[in-house]
Amino acid sequence: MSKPKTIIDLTAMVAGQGGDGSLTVISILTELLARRGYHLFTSRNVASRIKGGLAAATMRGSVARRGCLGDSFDLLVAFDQEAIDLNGHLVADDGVVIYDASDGPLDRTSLAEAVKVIEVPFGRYAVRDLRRDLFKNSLSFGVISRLLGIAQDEAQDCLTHALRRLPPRLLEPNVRAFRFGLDFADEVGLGLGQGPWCVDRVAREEQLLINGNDALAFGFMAAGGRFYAGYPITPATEILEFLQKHLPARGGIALQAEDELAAVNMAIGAAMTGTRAMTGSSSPGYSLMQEGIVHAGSAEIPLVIVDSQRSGPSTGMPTKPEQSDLDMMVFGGNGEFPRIVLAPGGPKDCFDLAVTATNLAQRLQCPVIIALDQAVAQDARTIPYFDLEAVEAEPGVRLDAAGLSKMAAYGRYQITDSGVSPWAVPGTPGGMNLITGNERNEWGLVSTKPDVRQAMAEKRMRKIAALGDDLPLGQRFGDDGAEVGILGIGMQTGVMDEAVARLQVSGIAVAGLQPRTLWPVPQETLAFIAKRRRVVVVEHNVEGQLRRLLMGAGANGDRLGSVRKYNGTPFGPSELVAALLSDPAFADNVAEMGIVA
Amino acid sequence: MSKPKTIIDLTAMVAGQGGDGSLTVISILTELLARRGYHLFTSRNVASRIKGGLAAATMRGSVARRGCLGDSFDLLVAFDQEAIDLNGHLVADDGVVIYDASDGPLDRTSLAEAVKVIEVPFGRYAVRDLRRDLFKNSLSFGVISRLLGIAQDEAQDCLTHALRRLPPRLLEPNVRAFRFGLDFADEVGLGLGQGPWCVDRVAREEQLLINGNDALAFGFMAAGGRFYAGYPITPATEILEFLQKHLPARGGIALQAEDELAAVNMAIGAAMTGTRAMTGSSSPGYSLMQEGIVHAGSAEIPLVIVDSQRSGPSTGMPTKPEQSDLDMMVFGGNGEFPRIVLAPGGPKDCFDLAVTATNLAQRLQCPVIIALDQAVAQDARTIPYFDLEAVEAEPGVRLDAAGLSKMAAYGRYQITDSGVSPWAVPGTPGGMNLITGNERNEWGLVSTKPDVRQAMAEKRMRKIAALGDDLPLGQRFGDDGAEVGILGIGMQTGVMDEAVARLQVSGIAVAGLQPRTLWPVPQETLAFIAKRRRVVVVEHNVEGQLRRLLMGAGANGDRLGSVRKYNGTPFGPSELVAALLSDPAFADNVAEMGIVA
Amino acid sequence: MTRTFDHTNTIWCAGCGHFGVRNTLVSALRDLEVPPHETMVLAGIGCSGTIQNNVEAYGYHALHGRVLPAALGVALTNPHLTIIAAGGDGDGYAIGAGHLVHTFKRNPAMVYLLMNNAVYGLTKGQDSPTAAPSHEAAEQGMDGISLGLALPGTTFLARAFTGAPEQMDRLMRAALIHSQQGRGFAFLEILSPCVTYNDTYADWAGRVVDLEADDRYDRFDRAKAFGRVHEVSEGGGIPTGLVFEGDGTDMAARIMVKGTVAPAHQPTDVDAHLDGYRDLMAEYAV
Amino acid sequence: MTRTFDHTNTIWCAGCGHFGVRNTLVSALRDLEVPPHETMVLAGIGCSGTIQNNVEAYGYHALHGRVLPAALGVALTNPHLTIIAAGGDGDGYAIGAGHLVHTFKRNPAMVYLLMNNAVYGLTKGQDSPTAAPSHEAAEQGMDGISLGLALPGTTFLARAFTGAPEQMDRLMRAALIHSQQGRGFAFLEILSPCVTYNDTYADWAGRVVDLEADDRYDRFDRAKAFGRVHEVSEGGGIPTGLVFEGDGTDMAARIMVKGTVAPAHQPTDVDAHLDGYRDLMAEYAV
Ligand SMILES: Cc1ncc(C[n+]2csc(CCOP(=O)(O)OP(=O)(O)O)c2C)c(N)n1
Ligand SMILES: Cc1ncc(C[n+]2csc(CCOP(=O)(O)OP(=O)(O)O)c2C)c(N)n1
Ligand code: SF4
Ligand code: SF4
Ligand SMILES: [Mg+2]
Ligand SMILES: [Mg+2]
Repeated sequence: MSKPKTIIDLTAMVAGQGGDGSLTVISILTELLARRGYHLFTSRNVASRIKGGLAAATMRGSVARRGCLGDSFDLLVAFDQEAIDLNGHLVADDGVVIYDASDGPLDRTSLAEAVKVIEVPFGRYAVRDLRRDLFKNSLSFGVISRLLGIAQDEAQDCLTHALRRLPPRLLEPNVRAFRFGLDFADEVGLGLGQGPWCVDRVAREEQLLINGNDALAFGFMAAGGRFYAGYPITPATEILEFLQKHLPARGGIALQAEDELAAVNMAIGAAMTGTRAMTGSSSPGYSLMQEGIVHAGSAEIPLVIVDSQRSGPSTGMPTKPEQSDLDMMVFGGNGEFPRIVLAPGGPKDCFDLAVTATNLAQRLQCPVIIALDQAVAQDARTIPYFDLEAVEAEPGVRLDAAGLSKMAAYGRYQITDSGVSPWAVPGTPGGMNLITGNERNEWGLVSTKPDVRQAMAEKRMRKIAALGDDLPLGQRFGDDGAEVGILGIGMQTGVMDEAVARLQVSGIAVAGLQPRTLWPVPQETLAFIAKRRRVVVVEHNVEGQLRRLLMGAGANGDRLGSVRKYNGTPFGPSELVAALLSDPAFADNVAEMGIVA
Repeated sequence: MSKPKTIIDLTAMVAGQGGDGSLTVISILTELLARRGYHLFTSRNVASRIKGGLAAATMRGSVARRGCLGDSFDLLVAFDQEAIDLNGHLVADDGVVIYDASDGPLDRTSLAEAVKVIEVPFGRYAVRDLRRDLFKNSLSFGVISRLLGIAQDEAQDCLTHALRRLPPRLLEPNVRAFRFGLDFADEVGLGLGQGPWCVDRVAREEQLLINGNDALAFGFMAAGGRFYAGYPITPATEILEFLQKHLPARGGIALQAEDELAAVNMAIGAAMTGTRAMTGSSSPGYSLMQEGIVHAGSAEIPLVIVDSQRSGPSTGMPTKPEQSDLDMMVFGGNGEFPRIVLAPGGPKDCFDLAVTATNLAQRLQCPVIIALDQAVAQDARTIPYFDLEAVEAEPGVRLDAAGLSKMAAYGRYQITDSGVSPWAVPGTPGGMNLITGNERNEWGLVSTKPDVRQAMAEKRMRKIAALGDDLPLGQRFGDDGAEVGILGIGMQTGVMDEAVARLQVSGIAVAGLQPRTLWPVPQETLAFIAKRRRVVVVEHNVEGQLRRLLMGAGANGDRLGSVRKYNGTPFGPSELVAALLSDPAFADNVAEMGIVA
Repeated sequence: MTRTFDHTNTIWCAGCGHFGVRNTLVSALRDLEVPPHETMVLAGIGCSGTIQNNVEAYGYHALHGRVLPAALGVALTNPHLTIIAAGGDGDGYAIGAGHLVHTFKRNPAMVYLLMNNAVYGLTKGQDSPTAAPSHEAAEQGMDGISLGLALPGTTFLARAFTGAPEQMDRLMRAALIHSQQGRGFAFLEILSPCVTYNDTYADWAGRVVDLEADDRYDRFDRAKAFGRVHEVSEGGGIPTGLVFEGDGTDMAARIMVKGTVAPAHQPTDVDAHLDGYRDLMAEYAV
Repeated sequence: MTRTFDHTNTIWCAGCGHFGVRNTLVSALRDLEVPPHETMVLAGIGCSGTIQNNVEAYGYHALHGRVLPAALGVALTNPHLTIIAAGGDGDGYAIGAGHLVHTFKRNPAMVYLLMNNAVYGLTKGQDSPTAAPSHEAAEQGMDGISLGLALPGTTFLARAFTGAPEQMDRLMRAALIHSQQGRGFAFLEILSPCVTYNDTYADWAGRVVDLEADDRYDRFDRAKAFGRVHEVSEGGGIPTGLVFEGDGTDMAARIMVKGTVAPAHQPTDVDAHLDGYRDLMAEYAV
């Protein structure tokens, strides 16, 4: 066997039936790579059912920071033939497959010729008192550690750390299974140092490995958020669970409502007392919340709403990512009101934009929407520690008894230049006012007088105008001077970054933009487009919603290319590169510049 | 007194507090003008409350067919000072006001100098056993009949016909009140022929006087619609009430659900049995229905949904017109699915497009939305008889037992070129199938396989592509060769027509288009814009939703002007003319042509 | 003093039952000396849904059917307020039925005035869920108190009639006190006739039966209360009075960590919990 | 014969109660000789909400919580079908609670199988409205049969347990027959444990009380049924059996003009009613 190759970028999948515990192997592996200083990215791919249905956990460990999986899997641990049939074609030509041969020998039709297969006869190692799925996870990790050339102590340490929450009586047999794995490796000639790879040891600061849902919930809490109401739904449930776990100790409440209608209206109620409030759901649940969101817009109630988008339409594919609710978030609901839609591209953005959203809602007294997609919501990656000290909670324009006592008269919907009216929350002496979703006069009393109506509609809309450019800016990649550009949000962020870098390596200059503010469409985004000959919009939906949105906001459609996917799987970096280059205008303009390597 | 002027175009308002019965005077007056062969247009303007709150009924009678009120009121019957204060400025310079002076003399500040006021001391005519509001209605009609130079017999005939549903014991005192009116007129020098006006007698065929809601419900029923579920809400309630009244005798069912969520899902259930089904609501209720509408799109269930738009956002102004749900109808709800949005401009359109929608839903097995606005929904006008014989009920692609028996296998979501799958409704022997809103394979069994997903998403979307241009065309006005155009839907139709005609009279050639298909944006609409230097989009909303929609569909925003209103009152013809001429690019291009008179 | 909105203008038809409800609420609040700024009236959509405009207090006009979740949000984040939710029978029993079930179950400290006129007033006369069957095909009208009895956790179920102002007054106070004492959800249905679309004054006046008038009536026994309500209804009567009273704890008190300040009064700056946040962040460290 | 979907593949965890519900339904349909093409199974969203994939019949996967309105639409337009609505306790008692209240009230002829495992299975273990209070702050679990008793018009309220297959089988048949005979809404809650997130088999087995086992039990007396359910529950038991049976007419039969063909089978061509349409049009003539 040739000298082990130092693998600085490893993409791996563990796949089996739901309940097989694929996640466990991945978490031990990430522990291992984290200790070596690698950056991590992890993702799940499950069916929307409890047990059974192919479930896969995937990870990437790399010396460079990456926001997506690599193009192919260097390592696939497959617990059954179905896992091979479905994923075999994704294994790298020089990849390795660990296969559970208990149910018969492998059919390797879907694998490239050079792929190395290690058939582990798990059956032979069946251990009394061990649940088979635990057993096989730790056993396969034993084999993996040898593939990666990791010494037993280090590997076992990672295992016991990753499984530290298991009771000792379960931990011990896992360690035994791990050792079976080592023994098996020895048997098949995979002794230490005999595997194909070795892992580097690089320096990086301690970081967080966190997914978007948790980071968002954390950010909301850090920004003073103290009420959340939700209803279980994939992939938004983690937000509810995080806040149910962590808010009470901080004087807050997170509540499972009877449905999404209740959730959004409870959050509205909470917001009316001055509490910073949020609600969230995923696509069909967000559909149900629209009446409430519009109401918050009309009644001028500060509220943050999260849509952790899944594949649609309707119940769709609950566990798959998509960006097909953009239209709904920007345009859904009856009538018109000021709204802001922010779009984080990863866990750091999730934290930051949750803080921004919570503050903006207070400042503008209107709904602020955070657009996640299943990938941003549930993929985890290593990011620097949150800058907690930098979090500021903007108070908004509140009135207290003293302030009120200086006013001759006070009504909730006072017409102002900024469109925002000073607010006395219930409990404030002398500030009794009326909040309503009907059209109203400054007192909050229903009015349909044409001039009152017009003034109120314009007052509300002024909130956005008064904001100007004071909205989160986007993230840029690549060469800002390039004639061609690429633009996408959310789950496209990481893969765009990598695609742009790869193009750059081949001598193709591309400018990349991940707008963090989706609505109102910021000047920044329009200027980015106007400056270039061709900008390809990358998105996960059928209709090209983001592109259409930009055109509606004035971007020239002739310049906007469109690369779309809607099969429930994210773009890989080379897939995206290929898609970009197959946009004729993109390629033409690249060629014109004469910089193709 | 000068010779009476033949009034070929009369706009009148009767205004008082809600419950005053303003509608009654208008309906007697319309009866009168109808008998003289005039075309009619009637509209209501009420507060969303039961009694009290200013309520006005308005009408226009004209020799030409008109789809809106005139610019100002030739006649205002005002039952109190508030009615004068709010509407006085709308009275024509040579108009007439009939004022109920019971509560004191008139303050005529808001009236132009030349306006003639007839103060009727209703108090003096108080009649025992008569409810005052009835009394004053018939009494004022007596005065009106003299203003219009109508002989007693003819006028009394109209009165008794218009009130024919009253029990005789109530009719008789009304006739007496009417005669009081005549006596009073005599007293103040308004004997027969002494009034300012006289009414022509013109020939026109017998027509229908019907509003959009009723016409729409009628069209649905005529197209074989046999199930409707709704929930009371202004201004959509008439559709429910019409169908509750008329469907049962025709073997159908119309049901008041417990809420809008139930309504849309009941209609979905009904549609699944093969029954032609519809649901409808107004803006906030439609917001609630979005999850269900998306579900019908995903599960491929034929369903017609009506949004009788009111002013928004949220509860907004229930009795006022607006076109601010366009975005929601076109883009609302999670994920993507084929949908069609039709936009009738008046009662005839409502009937016709209800037939089309019912058929399209069956043909494409998807939701078809009908966009009304409060004005289209509740304004009535004279239109030719419906062409009932021409109504055809397209069956769609249905499978029966015989058809099924020829197939080796049958699944609900068979992939086809047209995107439409043959359908066996429950009860069909051998056709057992699965309907779902999750992503699924051809059997209807949940699947998240990437290729299955992609094929299904594309199959659904193909329905629209396969339709090509087979969607209702728009209505054109004015000079199709003109360099400038005007474009609007729904409530803009009538007033655009008149504005274009007026501009034409002043030598300004304008092309007008009322698209009847709002979504997908038809070629016709884009071509109309592309052909001209400037097209002004006329709409009732703040953001210019229609204009933005057209830009998103590829129309060049630089060419698109925008004229908007959002104070709850419709455009008048000269108001619209002025607004058009104040669009600089419109005016410029008009001037360039050198055809300004 | 700062002038605030004028709460004297009602929009109801002369003779509407809702006047009585409003007046009774206003006088009970005054007599119980609840400061206006610590009172919040939340109402649904309907004729009933304008009552908040006519009480000197903080007021909120909810979405149709959603007044209870909104009121719950208030009750949990600022339990110090005296919270009165109000709305019609369409609002509460039709579109709002699901929330009513769950609010019964949760028992938050607030009063809910359900103004029952057995009709949709504001939308001009359609049947509501309490409408008497008007023809053979119609559904029977439902009874909100029976519904409350069927759910665990209910602690106060009462019915008044605007035609019996003394009883209404007594029950209004009892409801306010129940909620103020942190015992939970005080459900008070008030028969409040709609003179315009469903004038039931005379009919109802002849049918109301004050259960409490019977000394032997035990309002603490859920099953007996159900039986009596059923019996009276079957006999064509309408049971009124404080029909059931149970033990329970206000939801806010149940779920809040003892001794903590209400969410509405929590500090919002990050410093207040910085150490805790750091610890939590450390759980994600790699 | 035309091949249709394969209804043998279930997605449930081994040991899930939902298997029992499905098998019992399948055998009852077979024994009652209901033709598959005249059967329609409509299900909500949840683990329970996949049962329609495992019955040879027309199947429909509704939105979460909306299976009852959808089933009502079917029941009114094609009453000839045997209609089985099914779903979980989250689906029926949480998000669907409002519709359940109104379906009880309407009494349409259909069976509703509410598969109660006191947990949200599909979303991985959250509390449902029937969850036992797990800590002091939690709400008490609700009882769907009491809810049904509280609403007028209910005609069939029963509870089975997958751990008692014979009773389940008997109640399943009774429910199907009730609906087929046009007596209305047959509500059958089935205790169907979730072995993965809330394994209640042993607990429930020890607590179920078959009310019908007592000869003196009168299932036709609503108030007594309520009392008995209350008593058993207070004692820690779970009442099962056919708890209540009432008189009533199926909603479709109530609202349809006698002798008319069902809406699904009405001719759709305009000629079928041309004269009537003309008359109606004439009412608008001027
Ligand atoms: C979502 C939604 N659906 C429907 C309506 C229309 N609507 C307004 S009030 C009302 C019902 C009023 O009846 P009720 O609650 O009994 O109050 P009442 O007027 O009788 O006091 C309805 C259906 C609405 N505003 N919002
Ligand atoms: C509108 C909406 N909200 C939430 C969800 C997510 N969801 C799917 S199943 C379910 C609850 C499942 O619990 P239950 O009804 O008890 O069924 P079980 O899985 O226990 O059989 C939820 C909340 C959804 N699909 N749609
Ligand atoms: S319509 Fe009925 S409920 Fe509404 S204000 Fe008038 S009387 Fe009261
Ligand atoms: S999670 Fe529970 S309810 Fe769902 S299939 Fe498994 S055991 Fe059944
Ligand atoms: Mg009412
Ligand atoms: Mg469950």
